[in-house]
Amino acid sequence: MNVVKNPEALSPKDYATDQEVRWCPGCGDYAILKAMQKTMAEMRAPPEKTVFVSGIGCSSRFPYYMATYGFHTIHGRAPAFATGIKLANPDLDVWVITGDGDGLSIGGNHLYHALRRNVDLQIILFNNEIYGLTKGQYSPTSRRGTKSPSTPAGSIDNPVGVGSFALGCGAGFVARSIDTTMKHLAEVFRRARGHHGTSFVEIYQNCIVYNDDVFDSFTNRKAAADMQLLLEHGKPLIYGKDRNRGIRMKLGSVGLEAVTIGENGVGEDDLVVHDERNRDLALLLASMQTPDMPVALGVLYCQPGPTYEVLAREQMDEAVAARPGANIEGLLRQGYTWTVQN
Amino acid sequence: MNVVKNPEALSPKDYATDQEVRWCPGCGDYAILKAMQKTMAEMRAPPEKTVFVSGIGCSSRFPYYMATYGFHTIHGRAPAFATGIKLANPDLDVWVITGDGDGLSIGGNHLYHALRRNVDLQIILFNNEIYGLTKGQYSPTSRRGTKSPSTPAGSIDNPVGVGSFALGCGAGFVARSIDTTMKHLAEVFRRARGHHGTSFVEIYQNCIVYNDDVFDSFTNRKAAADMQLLLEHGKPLIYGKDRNRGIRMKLGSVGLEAVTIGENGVGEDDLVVHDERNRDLALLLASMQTPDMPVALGVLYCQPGPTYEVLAREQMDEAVAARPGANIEGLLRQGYTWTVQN
Amino acid sequence: MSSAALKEPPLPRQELESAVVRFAGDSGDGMQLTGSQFTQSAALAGNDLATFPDFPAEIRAPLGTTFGVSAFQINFGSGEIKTSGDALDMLVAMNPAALKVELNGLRAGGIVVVDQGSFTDRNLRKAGFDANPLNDGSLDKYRVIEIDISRLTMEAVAEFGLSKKDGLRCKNIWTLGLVYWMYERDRQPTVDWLKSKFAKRPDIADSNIAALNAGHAFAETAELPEGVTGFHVRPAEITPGLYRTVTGGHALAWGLVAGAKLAGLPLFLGSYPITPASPLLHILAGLKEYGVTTFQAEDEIAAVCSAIGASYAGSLGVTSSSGPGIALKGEAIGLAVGTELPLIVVNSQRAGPSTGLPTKTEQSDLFQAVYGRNADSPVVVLASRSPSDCFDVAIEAVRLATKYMTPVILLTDGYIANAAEPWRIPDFSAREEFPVRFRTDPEGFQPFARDEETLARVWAIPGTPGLEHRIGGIERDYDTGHISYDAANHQRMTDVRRAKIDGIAKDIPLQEVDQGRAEAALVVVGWGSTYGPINRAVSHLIGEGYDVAHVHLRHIWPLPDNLGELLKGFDRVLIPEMNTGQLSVVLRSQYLVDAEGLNKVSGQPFKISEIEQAIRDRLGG
Amino acid sequence: MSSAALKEPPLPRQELESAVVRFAGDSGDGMQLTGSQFTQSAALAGNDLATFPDFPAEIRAPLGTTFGVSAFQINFGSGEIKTSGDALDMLVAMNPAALKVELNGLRAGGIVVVDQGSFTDRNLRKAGFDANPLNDGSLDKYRVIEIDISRLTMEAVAEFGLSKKDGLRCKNIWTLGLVYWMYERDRQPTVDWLKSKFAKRPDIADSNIAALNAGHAFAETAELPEGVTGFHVRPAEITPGLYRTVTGGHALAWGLVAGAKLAGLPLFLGSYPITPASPLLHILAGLKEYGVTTFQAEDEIAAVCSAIGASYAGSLGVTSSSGPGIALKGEAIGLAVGTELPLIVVNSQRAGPSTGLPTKTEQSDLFQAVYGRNADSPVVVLASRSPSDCFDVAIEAVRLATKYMTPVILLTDGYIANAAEPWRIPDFSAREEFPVRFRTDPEGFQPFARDEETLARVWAIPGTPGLEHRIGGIERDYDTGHISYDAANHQRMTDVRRAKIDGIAKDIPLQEVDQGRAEAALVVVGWGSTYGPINRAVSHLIGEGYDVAHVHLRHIWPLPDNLGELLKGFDRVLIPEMNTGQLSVVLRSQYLVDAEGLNKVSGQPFKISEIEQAIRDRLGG
Ligand SMILES: Cc1ncc(C[n+]2csc(CCOP(=O)(O)OP(=O)(O)O)c2C)c(N)n1
Ligand SMILES: Cc1ncc(C[n+]2csc(CCOP(=O)(O)OP(=O)(O)O)c2C)c(N)n1
Ligand code: SF4
Ligand code: SF4
Ligand SMILES: [Mg+2]
Ligand SMILES: [Mg+2]
Repeated sequence: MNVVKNPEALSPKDYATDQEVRWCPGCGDYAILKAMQKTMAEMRAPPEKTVFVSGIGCSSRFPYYMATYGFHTIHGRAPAFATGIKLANPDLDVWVITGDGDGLSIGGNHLYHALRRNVDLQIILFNNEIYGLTKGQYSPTSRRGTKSPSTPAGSIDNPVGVGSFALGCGAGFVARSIDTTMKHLAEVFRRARGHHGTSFVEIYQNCIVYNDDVFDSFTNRKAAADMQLLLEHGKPLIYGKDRNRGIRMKLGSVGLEAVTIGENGVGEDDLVVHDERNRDLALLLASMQTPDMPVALGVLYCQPGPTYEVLAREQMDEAVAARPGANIEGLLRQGYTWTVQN
Repeated sequence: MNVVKNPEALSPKDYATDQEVRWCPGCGDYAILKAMQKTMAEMRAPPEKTVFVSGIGCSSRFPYYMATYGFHTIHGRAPAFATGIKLANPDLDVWVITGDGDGLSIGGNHLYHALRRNVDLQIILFNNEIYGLTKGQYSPTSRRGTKSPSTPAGSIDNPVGVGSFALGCGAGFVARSIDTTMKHLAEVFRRARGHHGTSFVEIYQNCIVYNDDVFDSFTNRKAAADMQLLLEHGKPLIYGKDRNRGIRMKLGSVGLEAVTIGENGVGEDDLVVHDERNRDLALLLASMQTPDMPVALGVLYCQPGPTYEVLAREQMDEAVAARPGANIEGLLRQGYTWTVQN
Repeated sequence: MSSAALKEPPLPRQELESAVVRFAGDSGDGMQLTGSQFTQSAALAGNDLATFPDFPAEIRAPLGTTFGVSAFQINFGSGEIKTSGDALDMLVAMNPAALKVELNGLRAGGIVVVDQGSFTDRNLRKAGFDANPLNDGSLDKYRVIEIDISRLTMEAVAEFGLSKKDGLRCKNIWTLGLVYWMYERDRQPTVDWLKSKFAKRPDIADSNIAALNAGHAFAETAELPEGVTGFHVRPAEITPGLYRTVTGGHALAWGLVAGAKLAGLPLFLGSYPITPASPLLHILAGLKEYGVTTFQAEDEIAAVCSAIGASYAGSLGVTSSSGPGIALKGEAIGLAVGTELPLIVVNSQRAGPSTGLPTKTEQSDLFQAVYGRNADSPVVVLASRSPSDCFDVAIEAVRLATKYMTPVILLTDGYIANAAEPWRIPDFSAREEFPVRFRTDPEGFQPFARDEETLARVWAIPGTPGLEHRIGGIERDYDTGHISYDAANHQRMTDVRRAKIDGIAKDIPLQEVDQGRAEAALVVVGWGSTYGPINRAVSHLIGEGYDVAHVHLRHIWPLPDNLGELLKGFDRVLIPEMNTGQLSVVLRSQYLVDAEGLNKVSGQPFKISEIEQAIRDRLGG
Repeated sequence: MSSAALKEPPLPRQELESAVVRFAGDSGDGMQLTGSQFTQSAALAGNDLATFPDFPAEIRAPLGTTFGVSAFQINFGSGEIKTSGDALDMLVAMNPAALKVELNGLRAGGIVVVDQGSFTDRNLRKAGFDANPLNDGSLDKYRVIEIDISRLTMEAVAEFGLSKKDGLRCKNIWTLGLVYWMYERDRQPTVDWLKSKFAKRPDIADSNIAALNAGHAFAETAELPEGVTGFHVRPAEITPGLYRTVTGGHALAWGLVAGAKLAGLPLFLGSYPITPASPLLHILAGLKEYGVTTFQAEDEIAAVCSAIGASYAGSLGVTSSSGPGIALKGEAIGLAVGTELPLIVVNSQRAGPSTGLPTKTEQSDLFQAVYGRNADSPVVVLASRSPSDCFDVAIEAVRLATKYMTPVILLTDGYIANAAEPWRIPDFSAREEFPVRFRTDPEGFQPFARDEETLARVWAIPGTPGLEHRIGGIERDYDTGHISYDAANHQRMTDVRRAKIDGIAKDIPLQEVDQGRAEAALVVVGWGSTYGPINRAVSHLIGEGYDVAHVHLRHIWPLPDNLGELLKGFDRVLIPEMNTGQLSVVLRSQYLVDAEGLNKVSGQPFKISEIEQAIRDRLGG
C-alpha cells in the first residue's frame, strides 16, 4: 500500500496514511501524532519493520494514522499482543499506544507484566485523566473529586501515580512528556526507541472535550518554567524561570525537597544530580507532587538489561545447538518404542 | 454452624472449622493459619462479622479452614469480590487471601486497583515464588533462571518486587512477615486489621514441595539476625546478630546503604530512623535487595486516609439528605409528563 | 426553487395518519434538543410516537464532516407507532453533510428542508459533494424546501445583540418553528422550556423564542414551495393516564431500582463503561438516594465479581456491559451459577464481532447468553422488547434472580437503550412485592439446603451470627455444601442446578400470541427490539387479510411451558433476528420445529416493510 | 486367608481375553511408575491396551489418607481395547486408604492384592476404617491376595544395606514382580530400565531388581490363595509397525509441532497453567529445538492475545487452557474472527461449572466452543477422540486455521490428556504438506482480499516491504479493509465470515459410519473421549446381533456435509455425552432429528456397560 520509494529521504508525510484523522478538533492527540511522524522520519525508521499496536480509546486510534503496520486490538490488551508479535519476530520495532483507561484501568495487568518482563517495546501512554472515547467517565488517573457521568457526585478513589506505578512494576525505562512540546516529545520518542527493553512513556495529553486544561497548572505557558523540571542525565536538578530553583535531598529525613539557589545558603552543589541509572532517585522523582514540587519531565529512569525476546531466542538457539537435526520423525520415536511384526 | 457461646473467651479453636486441612505436610501455610486463628482469638474478632475471601491456589484454600464467613472465588479476582462485599456491608471485616500467582499474575490488576482505591480490606499475599496448586510452574515472583515445568531451561523474566509494586499502586499500608515467625506475623495481622484502608501484607511462605527453602538465605536460623531488618516506627534501622549493623542514606548519591556501627566513624545517629508515614523511605526499604542489604520486615508504610466504602456511604447519605422522601413513584414522574384524558 | 408563492388563502392541511421526521445536522447544531422538543409537542398533541436519536460514532468530529452528523428521528401518528419509522417523510438537513448522509432515508416525494445558507463551497467540499445538490437535479424526486435559514435566523434575532456565533445557534429553533407550523404544533411549551432553560441568559431565551416564532411565521405566511402544504395528524386513541417519554436506559435503571425495592434489597451495580451500556451506569450513579451503590470497576471482570460479592453480602448485585464486555464475565457468571447467588447481568447488545460497530444495534448475543459459558451452567435469560418494556423486564429479572438464587441475563440493545417512546406511568404501589427472606436461624442450617418447590438454596449473609459458612467454586456437597469430589454428588448437583432453572418455566406466564390466530398459516416469532417492526408488519398484513400471527418472547430461557405446543399449531414459523439465526437454533433444537430465519446483520433495525415483504413472500400476494 | 498352598503342579493358567488392573497406593508409593512398567510389558506381549493415571486432587496429601491415593489403571487384552476398563479384574492396594477408595471399582470375584504389612491400626484409622477390612468379612465377595509385602520386600533387599525407608520404596517393584508372574510378563525390560534409571545408584537398582524377582518368585512358588491362578492373555491382532504408548498431552503437542512443520511456520504457544491443560505447555516448553516458542502469560487473556499477536507476525499462534480459562479468551477470539487470523485454541475440558472438579473429566464446553462468544463469530471446532487421535486432530486444526485464516477450537479433555494408548507411529514423511504462502507482492494488495474458493483473506505479515496496512476489531471494508461503518458492508462481511466457515464443510471428509449399518435401527452418535466406550459397546452388541451403529464426529463445526442425510437414515439417534446434552442441541437444531441424549455428568467417563445398557433399553433384549 505504502511503497516507500527512497528510504534515505523519508519525510513525516511518508508516515501518514490516507485515512482521515478523526479526533476532536483541538485534541492533544494531533500533536503527538505529528511528533511521532516527524521523529520516525528523522530516525529513518523502516515503515515495513515498524508495528503500532493499540487497545481501544481515542488514543488507540493512533495506528490507523501511521503508514506502518498497525493493529488496533481490544481494550487493555495491547501489551499482550505486542509481546506475541515481538516474540514471533524480534526484528520488528514494536510500539504500543495506550490511554489511561486502556493501559491503567482494564489493561493494568498487561502493562505491569510487560514492564516486568522487559520485552523490547515502546509503550506510549496518552494520559488525559479521562475516558475520552466512551464520553467522559473518570479514569484511574483522574483526581479525587472528578465529576463525570459515572461519578456525578465526584470520584472517590485515589488516582494512581503513573510513573510510580511503572517503576513499581519493574520498568527499566520511564519517561514523561507533554503533547504540545514537539521537541521534547521527539527526544523522548528517540530515547525510548533507543532503549533495549520495555520503554514506558507517559504523555500528558489534553482532552479538549471532557477534561480540558486539566494539566494547565504546569503546561500553560506562564507556569511551565516554574513547574516543569526538565531532566538531563548528569546535570543538577535545576528549574524555574530564573533557573534558581533546585531539588535536593531533605536533611534529617528521607525524600526530596525544592529549594531556591542562593537562599538559606543553598548552592548548586547541594542539588541532586540527575542519574538515569539510579532507580531510587527515579522513585522519588516520580512521586513529586505539584504544587510544592515541579513535575519531572524527560527520562526519569533508564537501566538497560537483557530483554525477554532476546533471552527467549537464546534459549531456542541453545536447544537447537544441543539437539542438532531434531526432526518430527525423531520426536515421535523418543522414549520407549516396540515393533509389532507381521 | 459455628455458634459461638461466649464471645468474651474465644480461643484459636473457635476459629477453626471441622474441615480436614489439606495442604502438603510441612507447608508453610499451616503456620500462617495457626497464627491467624490465634490472632483472631486475641483480637476477639467476631466470627459472624468476619469474611475471608480468596482466589484460587493452595493459599486460597485458607477460608475453608477459618470458622468465619468464607468465599473461595475464582483465580485472581478476590479483591474485586471483597470490594463488592465491603461496599455492600461496610460493617464486615473483610480479609483477602491470595498467592503470588493469584494476586500478582492473573490478579495483578485487581490488587492494584484495590490498593489504589483504599477499600478497607486486609490483603494477605502468601508469596512462595511458585504456583503450588498447579504443580510448580514459576510465578511472577520467581527469580530469573527458575527451572519449572513451564520453564525447563530456566525462567527469563524479572521477578516483581512485591512491596515496590504495592507502593507503586498507591498502597497506604504495606507490611511483610514470614510464615514461621508466629509472633511477628500476629503483630502484623493486628496492625493490618487496625489500619483503615487497604492493608497489604506479604508473607514469605515456604512451599516445601515445589520451592523448598527458597527464602532460606534470610529465614534460616543462622542467617535471620543478619539478614532481617525488623522495622519499628521511630527506631533507627539497626539489625544484625550483634545489633551493630544499620541503614543510612548514601552520601553523595540517592539511596540507602548498609553500614556497621562503629566502623568508619558511623554512629547510631547516622542511621535512618524508621518513619512508617514516609512513603519515600518505604519505597527505598521495599527495594532493598539481599545479599547486600537485609530484608525489611514489619510495617514498611502506614498512611491512613479516607477509605473508599466510607466515602461511598457518605455520598449516599448526602444524596438521601438532599432528596428526602425519594420514592419510586416520584422517580418515574421526574421530568416532563403529560396527561391523556378520557 | 425558492419560493415566490402568491398570497392566496392557505391550502387546506393534508390529513396524515403518521409521519416520520428526521432532524439532522452537525454535532453542534442542537439536533437532539430540537428532536426532543418536537417529541414533546407530538406527545402533547396526543399522537402515539417513537423516537431514535442517532449520534455520530466520533466524539466530536470536525465541523461539517459527514461523520460528524447527529440526527434525531421521530415517528408519530394517530395509530399505533412502535418504531421510529421505515422511511422519512421529512428530512431536515442543517448542512450539506447531513443531506449527504441522510438523503437516502427519505422516501421518494418526501420533503427535505435545507438551510441554503450552509451550502457554501467549503461545506460542500467537506461533505464530499462534487457539485451542489441543490442545483444539479439530484433532489428532483423530493419536494425541497430550500431556505436560507442562517440568514433568516440572524435577522430574527438581530434585535437581541447576540454575537454571530450565538445568533446562529438559534437556527435549530427557527427550523423547529417552521416544522411546528407544518404539523400544527403548539409553540408554548417550547417557549416555556426556553425561558426556564435560559433563565440566567434572557437574551438567549428571547432570541430563541424570536427565532421560533419567525420560523413559524415564515411557514404560515405560505412562503413554501408549490405542492407543499401543512399537515394534520390526528391524536391517537391512547389509554388515559399520566404519560412520559422514556428511553430504554432510563426504564431499565428505574426497573432495577423498583425491583430491588420490591425485593427489599439495596441495589449494587458494578460496571465498566462501554457503548451502548454506559447509560445504565450513568443513570444509576445519579440515584444514590434510592439506596443504589454504583461502582465503576477497573474492568468488566472486576465489575461482575464485585456484583457477586455484593449479592453474597446481601445486596442485589447487578452488572452491565455490552457483548465484548459480557464475554469477559463468563467465568465469574459460572461462579454465581455454582454458588447459587442472585445476579443480574444486563447486556446492551451492539454490532460485532469484536469491537464491531459499537454505536450500531444487533441482537447477536443470544447464543452467548444462553450457551456462552464453560460447563453446564444454565441461567435465566430475558429480553426486553422496547424502551418502556425494560421497566417490567428488569423487575422480572430481580424477581427471578432472588427467588431462584440464580444469575439472570437481561438482553437489551443499543437501539432500545437510546430510543424513546411514550409510557403510561405505572401505578407502582399496586405492584406485588416479593421480599427476600435471609436465613437467620442457625438451627439445622445448611448453606445449600433447598426450597422444595423452587429448588433455590437459602440465602445466608455475612453478619448473621451462627451461620458462618464457606462457599466456593469447587463442587459442593448436596447436603452440607462442603467441598465434594464425589461422582454421584456432582451428577446430583448438576441435575438440580438444571432442574431449578427448568422449573422456572412453571413460574412464568404461558406464551401468548401477540396478534393473529393461534393456528395461523404463518407465525412470526421475535424477541427483543424487533418487536416494533414485527408488530406493525403483522398488524398491517392482518388488516390486509393475511393469516399471520405474531409471538414475541420475553423469556428466552427457560422458555414458556406451552411454547412448543403453540408453535406446532402454526403451519410455518418465521424468525426475524438481527443476527444470523440464534433464536432459530434454540427453538429448532427445543421443539424440532422447522423455523426459518429472516436475518439482518447490518447494524440497522428491521424496517416494517422488510418484514411485510418476507411474510408476503411466504404467504403469497 | 493367608496362603498355605501345597506344592502341587502349578494350576494351568486361565485364558483371558482382557484384564483390567489398577495399581493404587499412597502418592509416594510409586504407582505411576509401576503402572507404566506394567504397560510396557503388556505392549511387549503384543496386547492392545489403554491406561489411565488417576492423580489425587491434592498436591501432596498427608501419608495414608484417602485423598492422597494415587492410582494407575490399565486395560489390556487380545481384542480391541480402547478404554481403560469398566470394572477392575485386579486391584493392587498398597495401603488401607487405597483399598478404601478403590474397592468399589473391583468387580465381584475380582482379585485384590493387599500389603498386609500396611494395615496397621494407625493406617486403618487414617483411611477411615472402623474395623480391619481384612478380617471383618467385607472382602468376602472378592478373591484376596493378602501378603506382607513390606516385610517380604525388606527381606528381599536386605543384602544391599539400604535404609529402611529406601528399602521399603522397593515395595512397588516387588508387587510388580508378583503381577508380572500372574500375567506371564517378561521381567527383563524392567530390569534394564531399573539399571539405566539408577545407573548412579547401583545399590538401588540391585535392590529393586531383587525385589522384582522376589515378588515374581513368590507368586511362582504358588503361595497364592485357593482359586487364584496365573493368567494368559494372548497377543492382539495388531497392525505391524513401530509402536509406542502415547498420552493425549504428548500426541497433541507433537501434532501441533508436526502441523506447524507441514505449514512451514514456527509455532508459538501462549498459555497460562491450569489443570488439566498444563501438560501441553510443559511439553511444548521442552521442544524449543523444533522452533517452538512458549510463553507463560500473566493470565489466559494475555495468553490468547499473545498468540494472536504471534499469528499476526507470521507464526502459528496457539493458546491452550481449560473451560474457565477459555471463558476468559472469548473476547479476544472474537478479534481473531474479525481480523481473520489463524489461531488454535485448545480446550482440555474438565468438570464444571466454575472451578468445579478440576481433576475430573467432562465434555461440557461444546456450547462454549460453538456458541460461546458475543456476536456472530463462527469458528471451526474439532474434537479428538482418544490420546493418539490428538495427533491427527492437531494437524487438521493447523491445516484449517492457516488455510482459512480462522480460529480453530480443539476440544480435548482431562481424560484424554492423561490417558495413554499404544500408537503405531505414523510415517510423517508421507504426510501432505500445506505450506502457507504469505502475501509479498505490493501490486494491488488489499489486506482483506479473499481467495475465491476458500474465502480466506491474504496473510501479509509485518516486515514485508510495501504491504504496510492496519487491521483491527472495528468492522472492515470488504474491499480495502479500512474501518467501515457502512450498513451494507457489515451485512456483507457478516455473511462472508459465515460463508467461509460453512464452506469448510466441503473441505473435510464426509462423515463415515464407524461401525454398523448405515441405516441401522439405532445410531449412537458421539464426539470426543466417549469414543472408546461407545466403540466397545456397539461392537459387543453388533456381535450379539443388535442392529446398532456408531458415528463419531471429529468436525463439530462446521459439520460434515452428509451428516444430516446420514442421520436421517437411522430410526433412532442416541447421543451419549458427558454433559447435559450439548451436541444434541447442535444436531437437533441443524437437522431436526429427534436425537436423544444419554448424559452423564459425574466427572467420570462412561462405562461400556452403561452405553450397552442404554442401547439394549432402546432396542430391547
Ligand atoms: C472490553 C471493553 N470494555 C470497554 C470498552 C469501552 N471502552 C472503549 S475505550 C474506553 C476507555 C478509553 O479511555 P482511555 O484509554 O483513557 O482512552 P482515551 O479515549 O481517553 O484516549 C472504554 C471504557 C471496550 N471497548 N471494550
Ligand atoms: C482462570 C484460571 N486460570 C488458571 C487456573 C489454575 N490455577 C489455579 S491456582 C493457580 C496458581 C496458584 O499460584 P499461587 O497463587 O501462587 O498459589 P499457591 O498455590 O502457590 O499458594 C493457577 C494457575 C484457574 N484455577 N483458573
Ligand atoms: S474525546 Fe478527548 S481525547 Fe478523545 S478525541 Fe476528543 S478531545 Fe481527544
Ligand atoms: S504445593 Fe507447596 S504451597 Fe501448595 S500445599 Fe504443597 S507445600 Fe504448600
Ligand atoms: Mg484517557
Ligand atoms: Mg504461590
